[in-house]
Amino acid sequence: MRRFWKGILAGLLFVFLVAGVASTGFAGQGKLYEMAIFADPTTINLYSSLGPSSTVWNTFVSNSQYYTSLYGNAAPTWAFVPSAAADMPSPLKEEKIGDKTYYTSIVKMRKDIKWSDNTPLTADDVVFSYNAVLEMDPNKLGGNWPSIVDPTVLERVEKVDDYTVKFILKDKPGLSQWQYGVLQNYIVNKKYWEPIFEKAKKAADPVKELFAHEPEKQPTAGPWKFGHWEKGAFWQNVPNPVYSGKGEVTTFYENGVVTVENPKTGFKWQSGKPEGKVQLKITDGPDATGTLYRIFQNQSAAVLSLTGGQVDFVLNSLGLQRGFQEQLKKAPNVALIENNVNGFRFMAFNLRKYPFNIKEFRQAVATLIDREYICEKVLQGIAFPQYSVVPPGNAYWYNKDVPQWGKGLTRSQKIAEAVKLLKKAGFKWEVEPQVDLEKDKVLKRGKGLIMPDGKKMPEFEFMIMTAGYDPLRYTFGLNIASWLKEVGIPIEAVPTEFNVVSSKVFDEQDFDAFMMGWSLSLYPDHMKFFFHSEQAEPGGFNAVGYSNPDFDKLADDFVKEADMEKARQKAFKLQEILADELPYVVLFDTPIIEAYRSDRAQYPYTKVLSGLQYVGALTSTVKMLD
Amino acid sequence: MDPLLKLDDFTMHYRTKAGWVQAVDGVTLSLARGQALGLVGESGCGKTSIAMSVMKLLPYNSKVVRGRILFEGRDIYSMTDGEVRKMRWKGVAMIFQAAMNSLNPVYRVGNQIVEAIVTHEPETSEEEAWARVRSLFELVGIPKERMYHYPHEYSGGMKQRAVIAMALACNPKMIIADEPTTALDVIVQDKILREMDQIRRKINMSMIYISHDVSVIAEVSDVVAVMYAGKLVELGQADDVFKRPRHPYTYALMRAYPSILGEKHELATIPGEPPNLLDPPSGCRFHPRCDRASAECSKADPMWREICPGHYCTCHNPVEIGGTWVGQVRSGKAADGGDQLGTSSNS
Amino acid sequence: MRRYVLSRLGQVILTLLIYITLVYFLLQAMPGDITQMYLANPKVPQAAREELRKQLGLDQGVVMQYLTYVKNFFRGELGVSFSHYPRPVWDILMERLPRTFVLFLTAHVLSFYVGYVMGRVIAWRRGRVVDYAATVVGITFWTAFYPLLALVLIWIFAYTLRLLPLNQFIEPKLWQGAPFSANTVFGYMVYGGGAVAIGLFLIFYAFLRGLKRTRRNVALAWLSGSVLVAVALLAASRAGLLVYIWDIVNHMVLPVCTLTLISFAGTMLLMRDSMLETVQEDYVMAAHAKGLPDTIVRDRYAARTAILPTVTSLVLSLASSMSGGLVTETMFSWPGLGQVLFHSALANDYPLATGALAFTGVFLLIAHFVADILYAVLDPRIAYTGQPAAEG
Amino acid sequence: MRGLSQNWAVFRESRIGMLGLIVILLFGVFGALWPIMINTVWDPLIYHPVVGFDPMLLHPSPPTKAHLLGTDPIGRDILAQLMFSTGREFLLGVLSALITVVIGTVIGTVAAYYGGFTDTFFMRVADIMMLFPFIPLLVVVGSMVRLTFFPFAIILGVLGGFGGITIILKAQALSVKVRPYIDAARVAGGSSFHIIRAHIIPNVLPLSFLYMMFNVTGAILSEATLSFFGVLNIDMSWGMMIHTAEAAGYLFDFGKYWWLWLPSGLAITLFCAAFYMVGRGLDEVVNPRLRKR
Repeated sequence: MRRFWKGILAGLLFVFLVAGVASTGFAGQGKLYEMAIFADPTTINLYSSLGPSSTVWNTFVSNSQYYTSLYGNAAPTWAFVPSAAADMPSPLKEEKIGDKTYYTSIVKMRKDIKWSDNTPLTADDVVFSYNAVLEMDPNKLGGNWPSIVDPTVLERVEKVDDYTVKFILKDKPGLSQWQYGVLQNYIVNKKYWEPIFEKAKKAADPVKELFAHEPEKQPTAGPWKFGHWEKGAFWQNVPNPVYSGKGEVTTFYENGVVTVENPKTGFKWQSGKPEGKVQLKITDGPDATGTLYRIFQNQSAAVLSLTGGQVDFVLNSLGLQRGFQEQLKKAPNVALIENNVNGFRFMAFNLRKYPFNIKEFRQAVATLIDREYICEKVLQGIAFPQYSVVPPGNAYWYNKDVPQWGKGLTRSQKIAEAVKLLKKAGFKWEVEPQVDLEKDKVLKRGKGLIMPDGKKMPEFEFMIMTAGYDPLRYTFGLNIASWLKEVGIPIEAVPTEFNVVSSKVFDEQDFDAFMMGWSLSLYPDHMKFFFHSEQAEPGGFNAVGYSNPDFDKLADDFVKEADMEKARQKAFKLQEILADELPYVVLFDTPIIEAYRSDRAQYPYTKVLSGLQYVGALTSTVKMLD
Repeated sequence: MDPLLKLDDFTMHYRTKAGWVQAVDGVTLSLARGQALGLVGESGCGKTSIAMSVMKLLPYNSKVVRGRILFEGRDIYSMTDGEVRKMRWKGVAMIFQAAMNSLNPVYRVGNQIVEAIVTHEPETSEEEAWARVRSLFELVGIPKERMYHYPHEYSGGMKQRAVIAMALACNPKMIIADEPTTALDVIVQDKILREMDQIRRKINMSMIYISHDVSVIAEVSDVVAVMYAGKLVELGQADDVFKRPRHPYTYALMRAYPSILGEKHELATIPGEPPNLLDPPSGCRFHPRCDRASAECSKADPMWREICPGHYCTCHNPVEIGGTWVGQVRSGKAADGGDQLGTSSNS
Repeated sequence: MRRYVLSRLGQVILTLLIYITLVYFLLQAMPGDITQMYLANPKVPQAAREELRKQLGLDQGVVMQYLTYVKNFFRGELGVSFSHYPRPVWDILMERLPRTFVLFLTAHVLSFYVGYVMGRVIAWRRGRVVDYAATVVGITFWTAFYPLLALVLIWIFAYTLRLLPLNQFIEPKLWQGAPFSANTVFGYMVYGGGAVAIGLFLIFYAFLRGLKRTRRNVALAWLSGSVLVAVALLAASRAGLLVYIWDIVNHMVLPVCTLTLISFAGTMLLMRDSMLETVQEDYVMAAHAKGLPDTIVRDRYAARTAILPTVTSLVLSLASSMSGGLVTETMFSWPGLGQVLFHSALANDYPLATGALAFTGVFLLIAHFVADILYAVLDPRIAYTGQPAAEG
Repeated sequence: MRGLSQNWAVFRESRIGMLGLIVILLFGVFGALWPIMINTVWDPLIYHPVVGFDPMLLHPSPPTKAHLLGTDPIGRDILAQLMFSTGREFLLGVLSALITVVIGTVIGTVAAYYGGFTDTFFMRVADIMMLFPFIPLLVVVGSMVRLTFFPFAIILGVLGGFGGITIILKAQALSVKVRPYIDAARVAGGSSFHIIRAHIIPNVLPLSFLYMMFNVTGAILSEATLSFFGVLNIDMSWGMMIHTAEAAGYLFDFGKYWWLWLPSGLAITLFCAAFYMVGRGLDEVVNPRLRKR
């Protein structure tokens, strides 16, 4: 017995010894910028990280940190600006090469950009970056490649001189394919990658061979290059010693004009004539002496590390939960940021089925759902109601004038309105719902809804998230079902696993109604993908089976439109149609909440769509305080 | 000269859910050096409890209610744990009931004996201890290479011998042998008993034999004590008790066993069951089963009295038949113990 | 003996085959496949999806895929992970194995030791306060809700008291310039630790084999033991490993203690029950009668034979340590095999999930086998009769 | 076999077992309060454990008079959830343990009685079942299909039933099988079914019952762990309560939002410990070697 206690004592002693010696604080010191991520990145290789095993973590730690592209979107306004290019591309021109007609465009490049091995970034690198992927076949590379180096548009890229390239296009591209697609492809170092492509091409499975390469030593042109990756523990990037963007100033003016000026190399560019006040001025760095991504397996630990000062920012595409927000409010030296996101949660019916294909039915449903009540009361402001398929956060494309069904109505008014809509379409009841509008009370619940064809409407399934997957959406789903039941719509909410929902909806198209969410890209071409009738077959994205020839035509025009302003008008019109026809009943979305160490990091801006995580937490423009 | 072991009105009870079990009640006896005492009685009469009391190995639910046990004049129930440990094996060793199970199955037999020796005689080196084991094995008649074997490799008789060797390891002043041979067949049993007796005499050691088998006791004891239901009912020289049992229980017990060499007699059984010690019968505890019981027997506890010199008995109506020879009694007198059968009658 | 081993080996392989088949088809029967990941991105054309299916071999029939899998499995190839394409599954498992192994081995051995010692004590003091207290406390931890307990302990020791590191298995700042990978260090820990353990065992066995532990022998044993440890530490420090080993040990303390806390009661209660039987054995009584000190009777007589059933449970728990503990790994950010299993399942990465399960199965099977043999070694009463032991 | 009252007497001697039994009874009373409360005192709109919501407060609200244990992040009453879940936990635990034990007993006795191929077959099956890492496997299956309440209980029960318990119960059945009265019954012409049912099973049952207690503990803990990882499709349980708090980020500062995790965490531990303790108590009844001499 005594020996046992001795053992315990020795154990405790050991614990304290270990604790005393080793935890002499590795807490935030120096100018190392530390972030928490929640999963191991899968690769260092750009090709595989944009390929099928693409994860958001790869994007955080490597892609945007290492590579530059000809053009980019300047956060926080997302203005289209040149990055390795010296100016905007020349307007598309029809040109006959051989016996085929192509569209061509000339891009002049900056001459002051250098690789981290101190060699200049030239037209050869650009040409290689495009043509190597085309040769590999973007479809075989998979993942994002077919949408970046789009083989349906791009024929090839040619070198004109050392700093000029010529794009040869098969077809006239729309905004999404040109400005938001081809022109934003990452540029890789030809000298490094060419032999690797050559070797891959000779292998039995070229794609596998290419993906398997780990380019730890590749030169980069971005602010960072690869440092060290201890799988499961951390990823470290070190500064590119010859980063040409260092000291470059990007200025945003009130009239939307963006100017870029590099005092060191003398490079200058402006999108127009600057007018009005300077809204934001960002000086590129990097200021940090390195970036370190600590890999955690659970969120609580990451947040504890944030308050404990071991990390400066928590990188998570979903942001922080509300609980953390409330608890972090009072934490010293921790600042919170809240931003809109680019996405929405929605409810949808199978429009191939009767009576879901009746427009008024869907309008009645949309009217009955009280988004404001849920968002403000139940979810207490952690969600905001949404009515259009383009979220308000994407301000340039958002149409604020779309119909908003049932907004501002009381419970009884909503019911009365829904009854009116249903009656208009020819619905009847065995027991018609009755309300007292004065007292805002339901006098009689509806029962036995009879469809316009005279048959009693059968009960149908409404697939919602499981409580384990997301308690919020689960609760919302249950609430929707109970509101619809009040007017006698025989809906049954069935909590269903995400895999099952997606395979029933997208592969089998065998469903009645479901609830889901999308997160979107800046350019709202999702309207075409989700609702164009060509996407309606199994496996396509128009799983609800919406079919409207007028809409199809407009959507086609929209994605082909190369002019920003005209595209915007078309997008507005599309939103209007969708808000009236309601193939999706858009419900709500949640803002993204983030937190950072205010005593360590200072950001040029914190207001940006989808939060600082969307800009990789600004590794090159953050100022590190000691 | 002081007796080696003395029980003085020793009374010990077990606590159970149902109440107190009066396992040993007012036992008074003493044992001289070199003397062999046979303790006989039916199963559950308290024989083993006495043995355990002497070893101070009683379970946690036991309680010494009255009386003392003196070993070499010292009360073992007021000794410290250390003193008790020293007394064990060096003073009193024990051969357990079902001796075969008293060897640890996962240690070599030799080790277990060496362990006992070095524990009690720290000045002995291990080599010396092993040498002693070798001679002990010779003494009890086991081939000495068997020292290095595990118990499960031994036969029953061999285990028994090993246990005896183990008991002898520290030259104890006395050994308690609790049913030492019950598990063996009759021939081996006899052989081992004789050998033990020889060894005992050779080194002039005291011994308590405990058995329900009268013939075993008869073979090796100088003095015989008969127990019934936790009480001592008869005590005397082996000759005396076996030839002239005075207590009806002793008498019945003798008749229940065949004598091997003696005259033929009809085997008799004792009617009834041993009493429940939770609530023993009033008066004489044997009276419900006694064919000589009188009215008095159920009322008054009979006194412990000396019926003839050196022969004690508790009975209101002792048996008066003389010369009944039931068992085989070892011829010859005890070495130096016969008259020193110290008893008192203060029960 | 040889026939026994061979027939047993045949059984092992057959069992393994059935197990793999079960695992394979169980996972196949789950809804969804990896190409569904593309659902989240409408810009991925159908053609790219088909290409991927072809690349991953999903376009073949299930039976064909299964046969290929089994064939490769017995060749030691577990295929290529979908979600880490094109990393081989084996590669990923090997990356995770050392971490998992070191953490869980330590935790299981410690928890076994604590359980064994406590069980010994409470069986010996049956019915006393310490028995009830240890049983109630042990059961409470045994049935405690592990994730929550882990969070609470992290919160107390790592966050509030700042005694131990918060999460993760190494400190990135220390390791950012490390000349070796963590797995190298884990490897040294396994081999070096194993070698030192064997060395210590041999030393103590050589000096303290007998029953009489003379002062001189004890001193010599401790001295040479310390020298061995010192040499090992010196070697590690010369190789520049020590600081890294120390860092890992430092990060191990909290998860190991937590694991021990929740699992020691299992061994403890098993040991107690087992020992309550042996303390009633005659040889324990005999040992008392021999006048042996209490602790020797307890440890060498009562506990020594009672340990047998617990050893089986130790071996099996060691084997299950290969599969890691999802909860531990998640709560302490210790990415091991349990995490691999979980994430591969979430990502519909069947080759990886199947591989991880199969891998665990192999270890468990081997452990069953080892447990049988160990049992025979520990208990001299059991000898191989050339017949499989009776079932049960 | 001893009678029930004798067994009870032995069980009562076990303080650990009695402690467990008392705790279980308290939980029983607590769970039984749920239907009473929701039908009388509590307004289902506010106190419903799944869709209830109290519009009068900010959530999560610390304990108030109206909500004795506070509310969760989406405004549901913690006490109501706790009470509602108690019944469900009983159902889950007992149902899955019952399935395990019934399967284990039947297979164990049949394998012991018939021996030969039947025996070998089921023992190999048990071996294979024991190869599966239990919790990880359930997590894998759960993350792919999100099990609902009853399928989950049944899967737990079946997985357990074919596993180790079969081997233990078979060993017990074997020891019964060799007793003389079985031969006697066979000689007397009893059918196999009769012998198994009337002679073997009753002797195996106490051990089965004992393992049932341990299995209840196992089932509840599995459910809680899987719920914690969010891979179950169960609307409310103690594990789900903790998951809700965790998913919303409230398991961070332990002191501040204690009502979100302490009641449910404590309930899981106490409930499981209680069943385990009853199992320990029963062990002393079933296993005479453990009884005090």
